[in-house]
This record gives sequence, structure tokens and C-alpha cells, in this order.
Amino acid sequence: MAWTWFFRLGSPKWFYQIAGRWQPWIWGLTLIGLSVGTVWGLFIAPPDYYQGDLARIIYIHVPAAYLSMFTYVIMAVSAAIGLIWRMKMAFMFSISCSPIGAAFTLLALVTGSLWGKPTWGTYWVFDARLTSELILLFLYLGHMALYNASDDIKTADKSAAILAIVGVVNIPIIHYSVEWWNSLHQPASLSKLAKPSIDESMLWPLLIMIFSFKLFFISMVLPWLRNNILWRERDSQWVREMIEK
Amino acid sequence: MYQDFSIESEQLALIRGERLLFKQCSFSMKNGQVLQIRGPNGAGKTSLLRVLCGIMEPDQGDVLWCGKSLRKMRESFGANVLYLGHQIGVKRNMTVRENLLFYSNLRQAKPLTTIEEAIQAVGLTGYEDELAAHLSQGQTRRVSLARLLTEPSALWILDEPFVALDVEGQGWLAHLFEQHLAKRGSVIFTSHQSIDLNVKVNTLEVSGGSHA
Amino acid sequence: MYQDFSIESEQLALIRGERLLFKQCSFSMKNGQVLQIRGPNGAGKTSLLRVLCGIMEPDQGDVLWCGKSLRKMRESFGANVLYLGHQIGVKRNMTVRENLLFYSNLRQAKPLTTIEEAIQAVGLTGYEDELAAHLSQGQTRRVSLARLLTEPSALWILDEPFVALDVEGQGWLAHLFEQHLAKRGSVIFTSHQSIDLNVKVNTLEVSGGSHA
Amino acid sequence: MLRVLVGREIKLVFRRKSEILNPLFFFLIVTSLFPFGISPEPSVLGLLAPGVIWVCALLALLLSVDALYREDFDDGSLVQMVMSGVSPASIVFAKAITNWLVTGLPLILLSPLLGVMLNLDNDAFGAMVVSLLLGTPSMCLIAAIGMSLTIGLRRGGILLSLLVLPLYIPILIFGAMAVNAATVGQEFVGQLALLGAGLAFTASLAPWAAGAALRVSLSE
Amino acid sequence: MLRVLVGREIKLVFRRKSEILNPLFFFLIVTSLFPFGISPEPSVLGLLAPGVIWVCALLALLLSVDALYREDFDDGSLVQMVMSGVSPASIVFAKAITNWLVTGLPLILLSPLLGVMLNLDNDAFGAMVVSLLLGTPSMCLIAAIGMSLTIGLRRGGILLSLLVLPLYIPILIFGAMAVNAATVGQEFVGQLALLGAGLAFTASLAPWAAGAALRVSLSE
Ligand code: HEM
Ligand SMILES: Nc1ncnc2c1ncn2[C@@H]1O[C@H](COP(=O)(O)OP(=O)(O)OP(=O)(O)O)[C@@H](O)[C@H]1O
Ligand SMILES: Nc1ncnc2c1ncn2[C@@H]1O[C@H](COP(=O)(O)OP(=O)(O)OP(=O)(O)O)[C@@H](O)[C@H]1O
Ligand SMILES: [Mg+2]
Ligand SMILES: [Mg+2]
Repeated sequence: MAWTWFFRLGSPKWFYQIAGRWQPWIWGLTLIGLSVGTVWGLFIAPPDYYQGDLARIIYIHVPAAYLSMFTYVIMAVSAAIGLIWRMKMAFMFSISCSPIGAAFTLLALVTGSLWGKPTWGTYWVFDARLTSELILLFLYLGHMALYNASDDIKTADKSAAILAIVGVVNIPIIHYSVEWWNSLHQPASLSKLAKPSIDESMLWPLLIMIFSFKLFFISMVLPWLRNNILWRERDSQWVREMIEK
Repeated sequence: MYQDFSIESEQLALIRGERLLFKQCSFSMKNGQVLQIRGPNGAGKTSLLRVLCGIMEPDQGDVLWCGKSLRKMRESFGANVLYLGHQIGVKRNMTVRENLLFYSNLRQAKPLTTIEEAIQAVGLTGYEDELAAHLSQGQTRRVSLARLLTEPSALWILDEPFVALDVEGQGWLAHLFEQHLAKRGSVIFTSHQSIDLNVKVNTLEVSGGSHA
Repeated sequence: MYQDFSIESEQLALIRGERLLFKQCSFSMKNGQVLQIRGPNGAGKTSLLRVLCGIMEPDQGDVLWCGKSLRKMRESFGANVLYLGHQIGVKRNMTVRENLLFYSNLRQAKPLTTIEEAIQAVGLTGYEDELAAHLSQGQTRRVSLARLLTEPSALWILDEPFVALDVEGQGWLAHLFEQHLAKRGSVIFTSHQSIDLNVKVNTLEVSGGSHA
Repeated sequence: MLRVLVGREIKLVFRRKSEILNPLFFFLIVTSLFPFGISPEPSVLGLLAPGVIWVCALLALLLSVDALYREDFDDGSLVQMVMSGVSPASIVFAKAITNWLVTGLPLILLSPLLGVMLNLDNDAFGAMVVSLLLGTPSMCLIAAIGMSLTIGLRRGGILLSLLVLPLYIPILIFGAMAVNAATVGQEFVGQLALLGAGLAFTASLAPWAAGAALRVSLSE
Repeated sequence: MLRVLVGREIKLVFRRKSEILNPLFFFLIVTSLFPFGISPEPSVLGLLAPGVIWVCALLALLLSVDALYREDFDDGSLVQMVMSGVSPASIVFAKAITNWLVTGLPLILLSPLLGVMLNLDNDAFGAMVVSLLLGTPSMCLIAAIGMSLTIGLRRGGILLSLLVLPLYIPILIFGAMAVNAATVGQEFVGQLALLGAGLAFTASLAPWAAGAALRVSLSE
């Protein structure tokens, strides 16, 4: 019984309609979250003690960096679900993740290096965390390239899924890199749950931004996914009926 | 005398690209039968054989081997079936003998015919230690057909096995089919040539090519 | 109506590896003739065709095109001859139309048949913009055969052109041979299948395979 | 089973002796390009040596793997092997083993020579050989995954690098770090231990992933 | 004629977009391997930059050429083209042009990015781009000779590197010398002139040599 919803997720038609119904709400929430976070972060929160207003880039950089990793994990998990339960929907979801993940990885890289120029005096250093984030970008690109290189959609789904799962090893490497190598990059300041080493006045807007970025991801991924569904099911009864209407 | 087996397809459907090749394709087969799959170029014969072998997955339906889904029976299927497609897996850089030896070692089944005998049967005496790269088209196909002798399998699935063989070779292969049936073996094959077989041949027509 | 040409071979001999495939192989041919090269698998038919095309060099003798050595006549030979071997040069990553267009552009000869007509004639209507990778074995061969229509050449040299075609396709090709002859074209081909042609077919037997 | 498979691979490789020699020559020539490109100064070269040797070994290994799969895919051998009831994981594992025996190992044996050419610090030879011994097998296994994923794609050629190189980077980092540490007389057991752990990890998981990928690629 | 041939090649390459992007990624990734292997110090990197960028461009170019020939050989297209009366020299020349347009040129456009990543001296960017502009076409032409010689050999893969790399060394030396000279503020017109002369030389001779080699390879 409890599992029926799970397998209903596997129905493209059902998913398409449900996602369509939720979409506006999620977009609304995202916009609210992003604007609250931005206003709070950019105008209300105090400037950093050392870096002044420069540090406000944190409100983009850190959420983007977290999301780049989060997206990869989601992508790999749904790839695994697709392989194990042979669920088309899971594959489609997984495939829809990588362009978005790549975009956020790029955002984290760009904001990071813009931040790096004034603080470290250079746009780029070959530091462990920076490098592993760059590797993450390559993994995303590889995933997309592999998916697009295959003619047959069934094969493409499965090979991309395997690659996504294999690449997951990089995620812990990124996260722990700062501890394993002594590096230039900021050590974990939020992830220490017990006592974050960041001031509360900056913590709240940051948390809001992080949360809204996650919502942002969902609101981005749903249209991609719905597009994908329509394209792949273009020959099925329900899509035809819908188009004719 | 081969073990009993059965292969069935249940309402198979396959889409390649934009085309629905076949749907509701059902048949079943047991020991001692011959099935010829017929249809014009591009009908989907090769694709159907690949689905039957579990190489490609059907879009609908399933192939049953001895009553169970093929996906769960890979071991037993592999041990009892020999598939030869358009690409026949003869290594150019191995000699005729080495090619046959490798595949028969892989299967670990006790051959009824020694490799020397098989080479002789397919008319490659004198070429045992020749690299397959130095063989003609028809001779290369003969190497792959020699595997029918060295690797005893109940079911042969052959995609256009008569192609590239000379007249004498075609006769030999037809005769081999008959012998195989007598031992309760079965054959599924495709061919555009008309072949004289002294046994009852079931046919399955694939029409294929309609837009999905 | 094609131009006059003649192709002759003079005492050709070819050794591949250790084997003397043929020696003192002589023949000559002019407009409006059909020559079938016959012989069992491994006799040396494919090798002979490649020598006739100037792809491989004979160990003895020479091929004469319009009375002069082939090596000196590459231009005129290329413009008047179409060779289709086992590998037929159909690019998997180009569509059917692009494949035909490319070769006909290369030749710069004015085609008698448009590409659309040729595609229709070989029965690939509906596949014009399909990548050749997505075609079946027989359909791919049909693409290469369409070149017989789009690139008018006096002499066709075809290595097992009937292979992989369905029954209807074989009939079509045989008919095409007859039409070609009527236009004073010529055909050299090999085949293991028996083909009904309503014209006189000369044969050249290659026995091959003796130790050199 | 594995014995039969590895036996076949090795026989095929030895049929074409250039198969073994080529990656070695590649390693040698590319390594010796760097002094031309950068500087022939012995002191500068000594600085470069660990990184250059590691990167070139990695590339040589990466480029040698294609030959093990391509022909087997094109002539239908892979389908035949899978159809004979052999598990794809063991096919892939056999290929990785062969790849290492035929390219990885000779590369390692050759590396001291390059060390001398590039003026590598005397104390670092041991670290170089041991780090390569631990790192190259993992690389062969990872390449097997990449190859299995891309073999079905026409012209997947360089896509392999895109998939595999990111996964090689951690190995490269620890490998070169070990050698660099040795040149300056530091401890390098930690890096070697990490390489070893990586090897244990890939050896136990990569064949399965690659086997699954192979089955998918064959279904095209 | 050349237009038809180049048109076909480019169409085939664009059919698989990864074909163009892959060598670029390879260039990017391999270049970024060196900092891991050697040292992430900006000052050290700046020293390495010219050599590393040149060597990696060379490798990316070398590895991209196989795809242009392999399939055409295997599916019989090369024989068909030659039989249609096209001179082998123009086939080969068309392939070299395509290779440069599709891999060489984008590589050059990408090189400044790598210059930034590797902390190349600001004054050297011009020299780098110009030296690559003059050097890469010669490399494409030389690769065409190597490819035509080895295409008939099954698994000739890495043999290509063995034949071609020695011929690349002079180009590499002058190219990297020009960039190195620019980093230290010296004159570098001489090296560029030599690269230009090399280009004129290869452009006039390589197509013929490669064409002849191609005809031999096809007669197998
Ligand atoms: C291109 C350059 C940069 C890249 C690629 C980058 C990448 C990342 C990544 C991947 C994370 C998430 C790590 C995790 O959750 O484990 C992160 C977090 C963070 N980054 Fe960066 N970063 C860059 C530059 C910078 C700079 C210049 C600063 C500030 C001086 C900075 C400050 C931070 C902070 C404070 C965090 C939060 C740390 C935590 O709570 O774990 N980053 N960055
Ligand atoms: N790789 C592919 N991708 C997409 N479609 C394909 C692919 N291969 C084949 N097809 C399609 O499947 C159809 C059937 O192909 P198949 O090879 O099964 O035909 P066949 O019956 O064996 O024909 P033939 O008699 O020519 O061998 C073709 O018409 C083609 O449209
Ligand atoms: N690449 C090669 N190297 C050495 N010997 C070869 C090579 N190719 C073919 N041979 C030899 O030449 C002989 C004839 O080959 P060829 O392909 O011409 O035969 P064929 O008459 O076309 O046979 P088939 O009917 O099988 O196509 C073969 O028996 C083989 O021994
Ligand atoms: Mg078929
Ligand atoms: Mg032949």
C-alpha cells in the first residue's frame, strides 16, 4: 500500500500533471525566499569584519556551491532508482539534473574566483576544494556528453545513470578536501552543526538563501523534466490528446 | 540428444528510432523445431533475433526461456543457445584453430566434435593455422559456422547464415540443420535465399516499418 | 548510351600470403557484356576484382583499360567504372540522401536519374533523411546500389551485389543489369546465388588456393 | 574462466608486438618533449620530473585501453562472449588485468630510466615506483568503466578522456604528492596508503560498474 | 573538388558535436593536470605554462586525427573516393584542413583561458597565439602523413604517435621558444619566421607524401 505512490511516480502522465499543478506554487515560494534572502543579505546583514561588503558574495557562493553537490547526489540517487526499478521517470529526472547542476557549479566557480581575486590575490589557485569543484564541473559535462552521444534513448539513459553513480565518489572528496589537505579555502563553517563559526546575523540570511536555492533547483528541474516527458512520450495517446486540445 | 527447453515470446513490441518494428509478436518453440523469420529488408528480423537473445530489450512484452523471464535465466540460456549475427565474432588476429578453441573453452562444455574435425567439416583443412584476417569472406563465415559443431547447443539462432557461402557450403549447412533436428535441437534463422530443407519449417512473418 | 571502352587482363597472376590465387588469368571485355566470376569460397574472386580495379597490384601481368595500362589511365578509369566491394562506403553518420549526394558531387557527372528518383527506385522512400546507421543490413546495401543510378558509369564491378537483398530486391537488381546492358553498359560481378538474367552471361572460373 | 579470458587477451596483444611497445614509446617520447618545451636546465627538470612522469604514465595508460575493446566490439566478439554465458564483469576485469600487465607494468619498469633523464632526485625513485605500482591498476580499472560506457558510440574516442580523466585526478594528486614529498625528504606513507585504499575500492567495485555498462553498450 | 570534400568532412564532424568539443576538453583537462602533478605555486606555473600549453595542444591535435580517417577506412569510403577519380592528395589535404578548422582553431581560441589558469606572463599571450597559429597547421599536415601510413594496419593506433611526434619536436621547440622569449621580454620574431617557413614547406609537400601513402595503405 505504502508503495503505490512510489510507483505512481513512475507514470510520466501522472507526474506531468502533478508537476504542472505544483509548479506555480514552487516558483512563488522560490521567488519569495530569494528576495527575502537577497534583501536581508545585501542590505540588512552587517558587513564582514575583515572583508567589508565584499563578503556579501557569500550569499550566492555558498548556496550555489552546496547546490552543485546536492544536485549531483540527487542525480545519482535517481539514476540508481532507475536502474534498480527500471523506472523511466527516474532516468528522465536524473538526466534533467545535469545541466542545472553544471550551471550551479559554474556559478560557484565564478563567484568563488571573483571573491578570490580580492581576498587571495588571484582568480584561480590549484587548491584541493577548488580543483574538486572543477572536477565536478567536468563530471557534469561528461554526463551530458555521454547522454547526448548515444543514438538510442534507452541506452543513453542507462549509461548516463551508471556514470552518475560512479562519479558520486567525488562528492565526499570535495567536502572533506579542506580537512584532508591544508588549503587556502575556507574550512567548513556551517557544516559543524554544533556551533557554526559564523555570526548569527549572517547565518540567517545565508540559511534562507541556501534553502531558497534548493527550491530554485526544484522550480528549474520541473520544467526541464516536463519538457523531457513530452518529448519522449510524444507518440503516446495522452500527449497527442493534449496537443490537439 | 539435447535437454528439453522452450522459448516463448509474449506480445513483444519493439520501437527503433521512430518506427514500430513489430508489436504483439508472440510465438513459442520447443525441441526439434525450425523457425524461419521472414520479411523484406528492414522489416525487423535482425532486431527480433537480438531481442530473443536478450541483447536488446523489447519495449513491451518479454521473452521467456523455459517459462521464466530471460533476464533471470542468462546462465542457462547462454549454455544452451548459440547466436550468430551479422558480426560473427571471429578475431582477425587469431588463427582459425585459436578462434574455435577460445570459444569452446569459454563454454566449458564437452564438445561432441573435436576442433580438427570441425575445421575439416567446414572445408578449411589447410587453413588451421592461418590468421582469420587472411581468409576470404566466405571462409570467415565458415569459421563461425564451425562453432555449431564444437559448441553443442540445443538452440541455434542464426541471422542469414547462408550468406557468403558457396553453393556447396549452403548445401552442407542445410544438411547440418537436418542433423541438428534429428538430435532434438532447434533452429531459428532468417534468410532471403530459398533453402531446401527436408523438414517442416515454421515461419514467422515480420512486416515492420510502420510509423510508431 | 555509354562511350566505348575495353578492359583486358593479360596473364594476371596473384599471390596472397603463401597461396597462388590465379595465374595466366586472361580475359577481355567490351561494351554490352556481362561477366560473372565464379568459384568456391576462397578462390580469389574478390582479389581478382580488386586487381581489375587497380586497388591491388598483380604479381604478374597487367590490366589494360582501353588498351593502356591501368596505372596510366586512372582518371578515365575512375570516370567510367563503379566498383562496389564488400565494404560499400556508405557513411553511417550521413543520411541516405547525403551519402548519394556526396558521391555524385565527387564525380561531377551529370546524373541521368535524380537522387530522389534513385532513392525511390531502391525502395527507400521515407528513409531519405534517416542516418545510414539506422538502416538494416539490406537497406544499407540498397543505398550503395542507388549509386548505380545516380552515377552513370559504363562498367560496373560488383562483388556479391545480391547479398542481403530480399527476393524483390534481387529481382530488381537483375532487371537493372538488363537495362544497363541495353544502354551498352557492362557488368562484372560475383555471386554464389543463382540469378536469372535474360541475357548471355560469360563466366570466368577462378579455382584458386593452390600453394605457390 | 578469467584465465581463459586473460590468456586470449594476452595472445592477441602479442600477435601485434607494436601493441606493447607503442604505449611505452609514447611514454618515452612525450616525457622527453617537456625538456624541449620548458627548459633543459637540470634543476628545473628535477622539479618537473615527478609530475611529468606521472602525467605521461597516465596518458599512455589511457590511450592504450581503446585497442583492447574497439576491435572486440566491432567484430562482434564481445556479444559472442556475453552470449556464451560469461559475466560481463569478468570480461572487463580480464581486460583491465591485461591492460595493466601489458602496459602498466612495463611503464613502471621504464620509469626509473625517465627519472634519470629528467634528473629526478635520487631519494625519490623508490616512491615513484611504489606510487605507480599502487596507482596504475586503479587507473586501468577506471579506464575499463569509461571504455565500457563509450564503446557503443561511434567516434566515442576522446569522450573517454572526458569521462575518465576527472576520476584520475585524485590518483594523480596523491601519486605525484608522494614523489614530491620524497624529493624533499618528507614522509610519504600517508599518500601511498591512500593510493592503496583507492586501489582496494576500485578493484572491488569497478568491474561490476564496468560490466553493467558493457551490457548496456552492447544492447545498442 | 576540395570544397566538396571539406564540406563532407565538416558535416560528418558536426553530426557528432562531441567530436569538436572532445579535443578541447582533453586540452583543458590535461593542461590542468600539470598543476596537480607538479606544483600549484603560481610562480612555478608561470614558468611551465608555455611548454605545457604547447605540449598539450600538440597532443590534443594528434589524438583528434584518428577519427577523421578510421571510419572512412573501415567502411570503404576511402576506396570509394579514390575510385571516383579524386586524387588521394586532395582527400588528405581536405582532411588536414578540416582537422585544423575543427580542432586546431578552437584550441587556439581556448589557449588564452589556459594561459590565465596557468598564470602565463601577460606579455606572452600574443606570442602564444601567433606561434600556435603558425605551428598547428603544420602539425595537422604532418599528422595526415602519419595517419595515411598507418591506417591500413589494424591497431596502428599509437604507432601514429611514434611516427609523428619526432617530426613535431622542431615545431614544438620553436613554438615554445617564442613564448618563453616573450615571457622574459625578448625578441621572438625569428622563431615565428621559422614556424612560418615550416608551414610553407609542409603545406606544399605533405599532401603529396600523404596521398601516396594513402594509396599504398588502400592496396592492402
Ligand atoms: C573558484 C574559487 C572557489 C571555489 C570553486 C569554491 C568552492 C566551494 C565549495 C564547493 C564549497 C562547498 C563546500 C562544502 O560544502 O563542503 C564552498 C564553500 C564555501 N566557500 Fe568557496 N570556493 C571558492 C572561493 C572561495 C573564496 C575566495 C572564499 C572566501 C574567501 C570562499 C568562501 C567559502 C565559504 C565561507 C564556504 C562555506 C564553507 C562551509 O560552510 O562549509 N570560497 N566553496
Ligand atoms: N541502430 C538503429 N537505430 C535505429 N533504428 C534502427 C537501427 N537499426 C535498425 N533500425 C531500424 O530497424 C529496422 C529493422 O532493422 P533490422 O536490421 O532488424 O531489419 P532486418 O529485417 O534484419 O532487415 P535486413 O533483411 O535488411 O537484414 C530498420 O528498418 C531500421 O529502420
Ligand atoms: N589479407 C589477406 N592476406 C593474405 N591472404 C589473403 C588475404 N585475403 C585473402 N587472402 C587469401 O586469398 C584467398 C582468396 O580470397 P578472396 O577474398 O579473393 O576469395 P573469394 O573468392 O572472394 O571468396 P569468397 O567467396 O569467400 O568471398 C583466400 O583463400 C585467402 O587465403
Ligand atoms: Mg538483418
Ligand atoms: Mg569474396
